[in-house]
Amino acid sequence: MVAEPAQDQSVQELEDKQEWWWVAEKKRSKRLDYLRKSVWKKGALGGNYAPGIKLDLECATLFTDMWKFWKYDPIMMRRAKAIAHVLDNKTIFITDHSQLVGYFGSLPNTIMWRVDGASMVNEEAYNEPGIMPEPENESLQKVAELNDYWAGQTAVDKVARILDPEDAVKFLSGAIGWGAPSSAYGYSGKDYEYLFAGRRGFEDIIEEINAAVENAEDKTVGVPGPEILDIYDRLQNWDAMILVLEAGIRHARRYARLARTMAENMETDEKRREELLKIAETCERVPARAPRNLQESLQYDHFIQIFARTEAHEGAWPARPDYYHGPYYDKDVNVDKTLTKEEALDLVGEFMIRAYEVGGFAPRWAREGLQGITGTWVWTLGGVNKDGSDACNDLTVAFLQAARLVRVSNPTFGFRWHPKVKDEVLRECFECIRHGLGYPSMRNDPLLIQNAMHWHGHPLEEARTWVHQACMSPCPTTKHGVQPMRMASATANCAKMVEYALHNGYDHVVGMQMGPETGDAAKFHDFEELFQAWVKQMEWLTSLLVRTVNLGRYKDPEFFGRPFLSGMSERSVESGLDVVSPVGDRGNCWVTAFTWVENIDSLAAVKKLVFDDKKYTMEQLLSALKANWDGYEEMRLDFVNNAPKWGNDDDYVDDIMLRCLRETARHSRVMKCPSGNSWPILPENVSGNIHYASIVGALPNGRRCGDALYDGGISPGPGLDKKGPSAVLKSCGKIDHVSDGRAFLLNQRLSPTQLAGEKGYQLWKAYIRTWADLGLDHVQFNMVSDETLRAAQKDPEKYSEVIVRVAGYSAHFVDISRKTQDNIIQRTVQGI
Amino acid sequence: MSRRSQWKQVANGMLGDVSKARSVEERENVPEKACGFCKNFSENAYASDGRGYCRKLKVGSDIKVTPPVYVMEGQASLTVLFNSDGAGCEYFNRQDLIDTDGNEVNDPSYRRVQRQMEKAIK
Amino acid sequence: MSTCAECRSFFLREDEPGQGDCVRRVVDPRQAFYQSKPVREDNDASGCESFQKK
Amino acid sequence: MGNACLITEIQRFAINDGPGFRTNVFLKGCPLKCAWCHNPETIDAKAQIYWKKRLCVQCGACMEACPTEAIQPPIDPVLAQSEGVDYYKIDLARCNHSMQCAAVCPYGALEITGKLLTVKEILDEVESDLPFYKNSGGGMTLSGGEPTAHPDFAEKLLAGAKARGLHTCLDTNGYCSWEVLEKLLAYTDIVLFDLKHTDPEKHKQWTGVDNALIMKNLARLTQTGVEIWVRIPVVPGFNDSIEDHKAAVEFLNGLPGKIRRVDLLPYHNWCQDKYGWLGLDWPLGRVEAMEPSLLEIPKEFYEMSGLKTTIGGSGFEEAN
Amino acid sequence: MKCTECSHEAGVSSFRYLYNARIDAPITLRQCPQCQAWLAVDEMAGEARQRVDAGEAPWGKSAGIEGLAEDAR
Repeated sequence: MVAEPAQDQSVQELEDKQEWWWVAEKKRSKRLDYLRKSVWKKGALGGNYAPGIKLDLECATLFTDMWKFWKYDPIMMRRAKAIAHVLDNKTIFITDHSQLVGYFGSLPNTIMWRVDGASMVNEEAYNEPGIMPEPENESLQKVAELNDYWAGQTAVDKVARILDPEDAVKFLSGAIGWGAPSSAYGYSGKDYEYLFAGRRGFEDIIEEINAAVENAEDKTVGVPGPEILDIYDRLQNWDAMILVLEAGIRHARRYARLARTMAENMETDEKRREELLKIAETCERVPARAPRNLQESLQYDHFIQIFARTEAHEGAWPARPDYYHGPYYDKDVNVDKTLTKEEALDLVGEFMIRAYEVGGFAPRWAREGLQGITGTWVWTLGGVNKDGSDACNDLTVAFLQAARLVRVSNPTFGFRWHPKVKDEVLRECFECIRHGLGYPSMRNDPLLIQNAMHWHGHPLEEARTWVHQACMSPCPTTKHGVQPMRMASATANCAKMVEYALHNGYDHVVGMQMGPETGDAAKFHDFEELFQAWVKQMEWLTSLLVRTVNLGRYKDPEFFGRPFLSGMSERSVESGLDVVSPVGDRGNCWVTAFTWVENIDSLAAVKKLVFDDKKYTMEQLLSALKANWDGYEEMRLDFVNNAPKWGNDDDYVDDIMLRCLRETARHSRVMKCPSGNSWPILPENVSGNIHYASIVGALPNGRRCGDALYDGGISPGPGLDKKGPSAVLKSCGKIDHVSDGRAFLLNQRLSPTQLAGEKGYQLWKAYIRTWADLGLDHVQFNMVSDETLRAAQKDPEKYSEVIVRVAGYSAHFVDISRKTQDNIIQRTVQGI
Repeated sequence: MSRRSQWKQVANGMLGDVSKARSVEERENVPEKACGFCKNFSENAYASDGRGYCRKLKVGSDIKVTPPVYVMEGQASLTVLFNSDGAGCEYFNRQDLIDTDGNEVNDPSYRRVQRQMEKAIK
Repeated sequence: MSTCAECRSFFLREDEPGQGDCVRRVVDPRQAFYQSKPVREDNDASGCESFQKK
Repeated sequence: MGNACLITEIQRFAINDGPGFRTNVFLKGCPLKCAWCHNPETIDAKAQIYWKKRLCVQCGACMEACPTEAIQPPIDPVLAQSEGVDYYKIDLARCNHSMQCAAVCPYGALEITGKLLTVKEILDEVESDLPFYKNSGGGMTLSGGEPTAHPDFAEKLLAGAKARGLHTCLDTNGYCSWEVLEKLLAYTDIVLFDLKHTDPEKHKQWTGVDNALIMKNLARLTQTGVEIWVRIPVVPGFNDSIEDHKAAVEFLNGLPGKIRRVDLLPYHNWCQDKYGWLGLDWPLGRVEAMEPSLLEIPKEFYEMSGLKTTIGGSGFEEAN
Repeated sequence: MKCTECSHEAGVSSFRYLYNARIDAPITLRQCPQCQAWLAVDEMAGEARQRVDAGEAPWGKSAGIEGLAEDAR
């Protein structure tokens, strides 16, 4: 429960004290206040779910029942029928005061369980204390039965069986990678250009499918030949798409019915009755047909998200709400004047809250790596239109304002900055940052458009439609540009590269020979030998992950199947192929590089102190690392303090960064995705730096096994960027943000006092202009003082609404583990 | 043994047995000398459902048979479950369990599968 | 035997003969809401804890 | 002479010492001894040693290394760190600045402050933030210590900065001969001129010097047309009364030429660690830092008299 | 090393390592294997300095770096 604010304080007083969470509470409408406080938080506290959160057995059971029943159907059809059964029969609800509806679980406090994804995850669901619905014994029995049924036939089981066994074991050790090689746990882009720009409802799509089916059937009853053989499969897929689209329409109409029943039989308040009838009208219209106003448009979008998540556990939420819903806002608020700005703000705020509510059961590694949230819902704002003109509109501003009122940690925003962004919009971004939300993160639009063209060959106009596919990576929302399945499992624990280079490929933490044997480091004569060993480990590690993902993607239509997402894709509607099939997908892959900068600082430290200064021998260093630096503290401090560190504008170490990136970029072009495109790296961490803290061994940058890794991307080590923010940006600016990788995350902590008032905005604006000039693609800010964070650690109840930027996402400070909290506090406060 | 068959053996230990149907009893039962209570147990960083590695024994070992088979050399560790019975293993080395509430984030040397551990320490 | 059709929470569907929605108000520790679940009118409601005769 | 100088710090991303983002270069050595000095390490013109007692574990390595037996024998670290203790690691009377102790300290508890840097070395570092200056109207601020105490070096540094196209500020206490000031003006875009007190007695008492030269220099400066930002460090008990402000306003408005703005800098004691590290007692350190909002009323007073005034001297007050 | 709470004595490495207060300071957090108290340890001297408050947050197990190594900049 949210603690009560000091009622006797004015908004001005609270603003002066920078207690933004109370300011928000005082400023937002009664409706938003109710909705915001009533929502169940699905993100885990550190590692565990909050009390009251329950596993959704209803949906899992409904799904499994129908899946069992249709066991002879082809996979797309079988899944479509199971999904339709869930949508037709699960419990639905409408929360008091709400105007938007739809949740993917059956009750507000349940977390959806993707029962057909991975039996490992299913076993974790069984083992998770506290989340079993009462009576617990019955639930456990039920879960055990479901697990028994699904064991061996989930999507990940199927992929794991056919992987090379060595790859499978090493990947599943958890030491080098993250995520699961299946779209059951993917991040799916959505073809928004087809849906929203194309103004299509589900009925329009069904019509297009029917036309395609007719056309195909002409061939299957025509001249025999090899070219018609795969049409039979496509026809099945088309049928599956229609089936699930129709179920979606029916599902929405269940809400319409419920709203009408409430309005006619239960509701006594006239105003609320009207709202309920509006909900009914909205759900009768969408998703069947294209939206006509803002509420319908937002509701349509939300239904699409819910249905996609009923089909798969989607870990991200790529969206560009201001761009696609903006025309409706403009029509309702500015032209027809059917909505006041305040009413629109209520809708926009609730739209964010409805997304915040969404959360599925996630295994512990995912909860630890994404502490406090349920997935990376990074929504994209700003940017340019297809013709390059400024795309910001009134809804951009409304979203930024609503964010400060609802203060959710999920979704967050990434703002596509470009030189034509108007000052008034930039000020709204700054206000969000100044209010300590940690978002929007600032993205350099012109640069990222160029980057998308460079790596994946997206044409200019398509590249300009980009949205954040997860935290960081841009992806177009077009027919051939949208990526239906990005798998987190191409996420590399990069610190292992230098660790293995020093230990001949052996992992002392896991106790296995993991990487290739690149030689006994004690016998290396110069830095080059070590560096070449690093290159081999880097190639091995990224290749292994990419092999796994490529296979997962290639086999996904056979092992999983996505009828709903296919129905959302122009490519699939046209071709009848499962959308995950690589055919016709231009490719938009990237290797997420967790714990990347440790490589740079470690290599630099060895180069300096062992090979250049000859202060220590390799044997000495290896002994110290083997002892986890125990008994070598003086030497350890030498490696921390007297070796150059990334982020201080020092070419000695910055050049090593560039070498590492360029070797990796070279290898990125060698590795190919199923569509034949490259695999650039993207350094960022979420909270994997904490998850991996005990999995990465001691390193020459001076860390021990157990220490939090750096907070990620290309951010310098906490407290090691001693020359201030300009030096950090200068170092980062040496990286070619177009050709060295896909995107580069940078965290900055700024001092709240410096950024107060107009001069604070001017300072920030000059900072951002310089950031852009230096050619960086990303920066995000924490702007909460140490004092506040310390106070929140001591008194979490009182500070339950303090939000911090973790890495790539924001979280409520009290929801993240103590180690992560400390890690955030230790990030250098810049700009004092 | 070919590379493939050697790793296949490890993979089976990780995937095969664990994925096979088990009853509530099999899941809940924690032997007195469960591998999960041993200092040599390292929980898999990828799955927190009780599967993990033995840091002493390598693949090919079998502690279920009498006398147990101990393989100390090799590329890959023996995979065991938290509630595998370690009674017959001469390397069993009980450790005090701390952080039993699961709130703290991953520390594979100390973290143990939650439900069974909570039951066992009560 | 009592059936769902006899319950106050039952709302018959006009478009599907024999089908209806079971609509109930729920107040959980955080929020209040109405929930709906599809049921048949001749469904056996004797084991239902929420059954309330019309 | 004049090619190198002892520098205590080159502080990049400074935002309160002239317009925009700036790089502050702190020269060592100052003729004034202001009671409130925030940079005590810049007063002495020689290199000095910091002893950071909280990092010191009393291992005794420094004692062995010292050639003049100027290191105090180790005592219990808890005692050495306790409040109010007068234990200081270095016997300053015996110290010959060999710096051997700092070289051997494994804990980083002994550190040298004051590094000999050349004009080129300094400017290379200053220039690395060029993109920041460009977007904010920033540049280099020459500060101290007192730059005019190193006239040749300051001239070379400022001239060098101008030659590289950098915007320059000269942060001075004004206590120097006019010739020196005039010489530096040629390469200075803005003079940040410290005005401590208009009363000669009080000035002498709190800074060790008379203010006549300073006030004369400021008057003369306003006739040159150079942009001047007058900076008043507001120190409790020294110049924070309404009479003090009145006198300052009167003096400033009576100057023969214009000044661009007045920056009221609230006194703070965040630097008390540095006094401790140098082994100096700092009576003023026990005075609490001043809430910037306390200066709102004096600020209004200055502004009513027509002087553009800020609290804190942000370089972004006038940005566009 | 000796635990400041229960006086348990053993080698530093047998105290469970938690993490550094700051990577550039010699103070770490370790846990006593006997009484499980959280200790601030001077790694240079191999000595436990003080017990560390684990905080009141329910998930705040690895807490207490406040004030430690604060001047190690």
